[in-house]
Amino acid sequence: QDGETKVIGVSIPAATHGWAGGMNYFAQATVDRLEETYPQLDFVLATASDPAKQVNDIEDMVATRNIDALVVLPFESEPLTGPVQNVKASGAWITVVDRGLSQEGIEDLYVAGDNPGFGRVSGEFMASALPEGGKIVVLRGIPTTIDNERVEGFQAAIEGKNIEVLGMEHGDWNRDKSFTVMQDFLSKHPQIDAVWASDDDMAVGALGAIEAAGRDDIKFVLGGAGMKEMIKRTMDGDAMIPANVTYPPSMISTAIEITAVGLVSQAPVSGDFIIGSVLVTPENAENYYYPDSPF
Amino acid sequence: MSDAAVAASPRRLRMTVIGPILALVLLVIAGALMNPNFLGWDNVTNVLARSAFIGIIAVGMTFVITAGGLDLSVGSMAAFIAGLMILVMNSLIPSMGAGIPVILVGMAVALLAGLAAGLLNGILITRLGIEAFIVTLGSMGIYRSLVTWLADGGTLSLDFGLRSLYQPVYYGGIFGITWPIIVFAVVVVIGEIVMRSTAFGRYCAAIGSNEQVAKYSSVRVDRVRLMTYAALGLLVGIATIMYVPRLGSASSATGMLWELEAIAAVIIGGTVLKGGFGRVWGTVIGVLILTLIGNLLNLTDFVSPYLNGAIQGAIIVLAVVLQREGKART
Amino acid sequence: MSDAAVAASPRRLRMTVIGPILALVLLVIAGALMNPNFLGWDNVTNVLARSAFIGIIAVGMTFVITAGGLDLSVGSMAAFIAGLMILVMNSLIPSMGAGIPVILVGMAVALLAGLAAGLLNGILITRLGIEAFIVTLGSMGIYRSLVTWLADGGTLSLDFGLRSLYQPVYYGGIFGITWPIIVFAVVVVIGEIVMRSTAFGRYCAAIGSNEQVAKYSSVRVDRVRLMTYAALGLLVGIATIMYVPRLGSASSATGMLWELEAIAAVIIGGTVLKGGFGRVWGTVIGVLILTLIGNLLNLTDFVSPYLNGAIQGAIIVLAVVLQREGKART
Amino acid sequence: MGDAVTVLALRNVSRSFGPIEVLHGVDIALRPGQVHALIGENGAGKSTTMKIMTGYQPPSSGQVLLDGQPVTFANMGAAEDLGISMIHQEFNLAEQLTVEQNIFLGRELKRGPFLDKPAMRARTRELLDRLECRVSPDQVVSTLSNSDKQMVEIAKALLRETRVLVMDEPTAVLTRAETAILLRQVRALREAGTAVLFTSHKLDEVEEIADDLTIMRDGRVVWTGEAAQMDQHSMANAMVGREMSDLFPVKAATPGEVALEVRGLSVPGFSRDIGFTLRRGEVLGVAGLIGSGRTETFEGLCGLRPATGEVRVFGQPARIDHPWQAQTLGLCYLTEDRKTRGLLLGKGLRENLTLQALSKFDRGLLDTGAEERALDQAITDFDIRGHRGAMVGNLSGGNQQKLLFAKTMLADPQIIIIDEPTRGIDIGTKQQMYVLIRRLAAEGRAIVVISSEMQEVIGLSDRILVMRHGRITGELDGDATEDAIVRLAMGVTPTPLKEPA
Ligand SMILES: Nc1ncnc2c1ncn2[C@@H]1O[C@H](COP(=O)(O)OP(=O)(O)OP(=O)(O)O)[C@@H](O)[C@H]1O
Ligand SMILES: Nc1ncnc2c1ncn2[C@@H]1O[C@H](COP(=O)(O)OP(=O)(O)OP(=O)(O)O)[C@@H](O)[C@H]1O
Ligand SMILES: [Mg+2]
Ligand SMILES: [Mg+2]
Repeated sequence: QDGETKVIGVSIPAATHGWAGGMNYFAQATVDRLEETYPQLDFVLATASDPAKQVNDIEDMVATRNIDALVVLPFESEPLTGPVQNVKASGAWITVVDRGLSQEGIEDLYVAGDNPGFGRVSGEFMASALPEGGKIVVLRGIPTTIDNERVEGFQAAIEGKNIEVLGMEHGDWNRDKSFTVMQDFLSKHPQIDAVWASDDDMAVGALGAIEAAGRDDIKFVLGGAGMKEMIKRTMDGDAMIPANVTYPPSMISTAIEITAVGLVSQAPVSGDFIIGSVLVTPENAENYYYPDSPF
Repeated sequence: MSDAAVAASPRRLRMTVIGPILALVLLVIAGALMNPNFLGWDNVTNVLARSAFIGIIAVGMTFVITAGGLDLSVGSMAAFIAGLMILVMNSLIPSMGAGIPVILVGMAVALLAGLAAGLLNGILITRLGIEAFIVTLGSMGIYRSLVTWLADGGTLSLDFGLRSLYQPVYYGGIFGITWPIIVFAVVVVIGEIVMRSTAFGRYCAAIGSNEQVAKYSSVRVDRVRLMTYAALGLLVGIATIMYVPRLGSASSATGMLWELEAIAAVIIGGTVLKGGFGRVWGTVIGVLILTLIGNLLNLTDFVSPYLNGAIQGAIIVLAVVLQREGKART
Repeated sequence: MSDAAVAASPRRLRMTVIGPILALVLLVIAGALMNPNFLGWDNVTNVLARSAFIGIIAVGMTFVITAGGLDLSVGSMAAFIAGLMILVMNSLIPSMGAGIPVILVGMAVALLAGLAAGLLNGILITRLGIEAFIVTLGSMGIYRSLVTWLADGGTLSLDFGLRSLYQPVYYGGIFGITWPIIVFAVVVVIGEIVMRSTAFGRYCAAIGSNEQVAKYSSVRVDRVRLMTYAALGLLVGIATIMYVPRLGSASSATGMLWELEAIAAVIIGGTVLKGGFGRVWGTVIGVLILTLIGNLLNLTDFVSPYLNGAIQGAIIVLAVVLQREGKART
Repeated sequence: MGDAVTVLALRNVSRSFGPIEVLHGVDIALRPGQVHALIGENGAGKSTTMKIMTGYQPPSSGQVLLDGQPVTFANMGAAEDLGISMIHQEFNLAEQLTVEQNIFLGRELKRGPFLDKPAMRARTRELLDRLECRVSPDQVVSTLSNSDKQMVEIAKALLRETRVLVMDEPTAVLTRAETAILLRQVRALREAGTAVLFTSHKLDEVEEIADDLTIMRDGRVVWTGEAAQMDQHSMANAMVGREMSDLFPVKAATPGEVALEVRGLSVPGFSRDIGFTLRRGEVLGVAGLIGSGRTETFEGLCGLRPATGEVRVFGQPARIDHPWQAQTLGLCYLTEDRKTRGLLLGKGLRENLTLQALSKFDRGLLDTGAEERALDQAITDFDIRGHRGAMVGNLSGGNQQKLLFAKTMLADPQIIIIDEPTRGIDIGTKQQMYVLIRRLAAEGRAIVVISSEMQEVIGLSDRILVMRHGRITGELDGDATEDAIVRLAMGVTPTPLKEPA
């Protein structure tokens, strides 16, 4: 290049729960690392606590930092579509992570997990782990499209498998809330065979409640997203945590890295990278265990 | 009375007036030094336009607080109104087509819903005599839930065709000044005039400083108070009209914590939380300070984004320290 | 004054006293009818134990509000203290081993940090004379950021060995009553005695009622006010000591919105938001009402979980309507 | 008055608020075992002088001498610790606290770390009994009548058992009987060697109790000496700086049409079955003891509290649930409680003056010019003295009262109910007020004057209603004797101010 500095804007949701925390960590770490590697690149990293703030951040990046590329993990798809489209119109490179925009063809690069797949894999595991069928309770995340997609995927997968969902409540991807909700599920239902916590933070909360209640009817808790402590327990053969379903927060690293490479080298990097959700079992857990990650 | 005596001294008066302005000026200077684009047209209009939502609401909040009230429900009220507006507009498209009339109906719905929500808060507070804090905490939960329920846990999106028709309301404008800025300016000017120069503004301050005295002076206390909440509701409706074209959607995350920001802006601007004294122009400065802090933090990357909140918190306190400087000495 | 005047009439006095209790009783009856497990030992201890965190904090908040103050920072203060405590304990394991001493140090850290944070709020409020709302809004942002930063955006987890050693502090107890419940009860009893039967409690009410009068009566207003914030900080520390062993972790989501819950509990309990009158036992009822609503909603599934918040909001308002019933007539 | 026996004194004290000096080189000396009266017009600087003597305000220049030694009080509690306490002109009670809590505020009795409530309650009971005040120690202060609040204030000061007791218009809100009780306490204190400084606009009391007398005018001491050298008339002349004529104007009522007709008015908890008729051009006096429910009755009439009954205004049946409805009908009530119900203490004169009649200045926007002119007018008409830009809370008590009067009159009511019209007003202004009230009647307005000052009721009214226990016990005509009123008000013979020796 002609020695000109290029600026990459990275806009992500703030670390309000474990997965997002991990994602924040990976974003920050990747930015730090790439700034070392590519002196001609400059990064702006902004975290947003709600969609409107995220739109503000993106506007600021364009107006004051003249970004050449934007890596965005939309808080929500709908509200970010227009603003990102405007960035695109300014000529910048767009990388969208995890949550697709509500309009096709804006992004140059799409790196994402697979939410319906996440639910499906979870549901399939649930069905196979309870071959006779059984009673389960479900902890849901913060009411969002992501959560809806996961739950729909899950429900589709357990359809006709004789699995009775006793109750679903929002645990908001939060340990404390899930602890409370699980305690109340335990009071309400004398017999629960398994819990789909749908997220490892919520699984931690649910496990705490189960342990405290001393109930032994619950055979296992299925979390998700691959928190290192939980992967470790699966790896160690903990019967309560027989499996996990990946939804790696490190996908943001992948996205930033590819974007950087594309910007520096003009290599053709556009396209879709869908990172499928994989079932983690004691057999393959080692491959998904990153002891240094905060998540 | 000694407090009051201090308040009247010219020195102190000066600081409470100059304080917030000074804080704002310092922030602007800091911004300009950090980034040459900061004072660029784009950034300035961006900042002003995005101040508009909270700003319009905060003007209404100034009246509510001046009259000794409080409203915690504005953020979720905005989310609910946005959701309702989108639902109504989407459902009208089959019958009315995706045209301006639908948008006008949507706007009317927003205004009516805002007014109704404000009146409801106000009626509960004045008729039942329940603390405003509790009533609006309750309605905050109710509206937040309703929008989640309307959106089925997800996001309500405005029909795409309609959106491009509606977008100019946020992005368009006249003479390069976008509508949100214009509307905000109009609301502020009207608000300032009402607060300063009308009976209504006077009554708000009287009720906030001593409800009993206002009552004995034949002020229709309940009606004035009700009107502050109704006006705030209406302004939330107006803010929502500007907000929907920007993001084209509403979800349970819409308007999160706006109430806190609006109240903070009002108080940074010098209005007294316990009522009795309010100034609209101060609120505007408060809103701008709050928005600018966020903007500034995006201009540079001195600090870990994790610490943004800390810097924001520190600046808020400092901005208020500036105006209270007189008091520290006594 | 009209409020207070009404308050004294016997009928109204009865309702303000009976109101919150009645609301609580109604909730309990509703719960018992809807689910037989509701009054089971397990559920009762669960509910009481989970009330403990907010409850302990709300007792302190009662004093702060009675003295005419407010503290928005308690939730993030708790998160910060929890984070700090975990960090300190983890870092001491190499040198001190994973034993009781480390836990004791951790507890000391929590108490000291709480006290320091409370004092800091208090000093800013009393010395600089800034509205409590602004100071604690600022410190709320600061602590929330600090814990995110300490946790590197993620979760701080207590060393596993230590956790099992520490867990009895939440899950253990004597005579089947767990420690959080015991500590909560002790805090409430002490709080009630201090509020009712010590000069400090009286000074709080006097300051909240009329600061000038308190000053004229040689009450050391600033010191009393400072002490309310310090005491609240200390209680946040105590609440955190109970909180950490529960799940052994802290993150930026810890203690989210606790401030709102604590303030709501205080006001549902009958303490006056503008200060001058407070009662600790009322606060306890307020906390129990808030916790029970959540518990009930989880135990039944009449409605879409999306609407939980709406029901919660409605019940909060109703609970307060019950105690204000007298006023609606006038 | 030799210096040797002086306990507390001011020497050449001046005091300024901002650029305005309100005290100019004041000298005053209190002797132990003597009652010293300080009198002067509204705004003369009496309260300011007293606050400086008791450490609530520092002097701008000059000295405060305690036992002949200059002292400076570090804070507001400091003087009290040295045995000097003060009853403020404006109520200084925490409204939400109980009587006992207020009396002991700042000096609670303790047993170990805890409050000794039984002891405090007993002591409170004892003090209140001494003052013949029947409120319960556990009553919340906000529910008390003005006079009971004053008794609580006095009890609070008595508790302190001080060497110097300073009382700023303690009798302004008291009736004759209560005043007698208070004066008895003052005599007891005098016997015990306490130095007492007090102010009052009721010159008969001053003549009655004072040993020493100081008269102030416009921030200066204009006369000081033995009280015995002055009679009421010469005091009044010295205060106002001119020859005082008759206090009350001639009654020249020519009653016109019926303005107000009340039948069977009841205010739950306070009064029952009140009925009377009021004509244009008439001044109707309402007398009664404290607690007879006069205030509440008329507040009920004006929609300020729940009431039932039949009311006709100018012949039309009226339903009045809110004060603004009363005002629309031309009916206004002027409160006896200027501090918590009458004025916004934190606001300026103009905002206060026009609050009740704001619609007059409302031309879409408020016409501040017209408001300023109205203020000019009110300042002249009512002789309001004080800095024009001041906050109302900083006006002297009497000037606040005048402003309150001006404020109500601005609404141009046809029927005016004035509750304790001259509370805290100096004798010169009082005379002006009486003239004004008479003039309003002559203009054809109908006026009700509720007053605890018998002479005022008698001197001003064309007819007098007497209330007792929430009922009207009789109606007298304008030249009734005090004795007749008191007989109706309490069913016994009047309490003489003078202690039977
Ligand atoms: N805090 C203050 N700030 C400004 N001016 C004040 C303040 N306090 C008193 N003044 C002014 O000082 C003057 C004297 O007031 P002061 O209260 O001493 O009068 P007073 O003799 O007690 O009158 P009254 O009989 O009406 O009670 C008045 O003009 C008053 O407005
Ligand atoms: N609920 C109550 N219980 C006991 N006493 C009460 C109650 N309400 C009012 N009182 C007493 O009734 C009396 C009513 O006083 P009110 O003000 O009506 O008398 P008033 O005739 O207007 O005399 P003044 O105006 O001189 O005080 C007061 O003494 C008050 O203490
Ligand atoms: Mg005075
Ligand atoms: Mg009265």
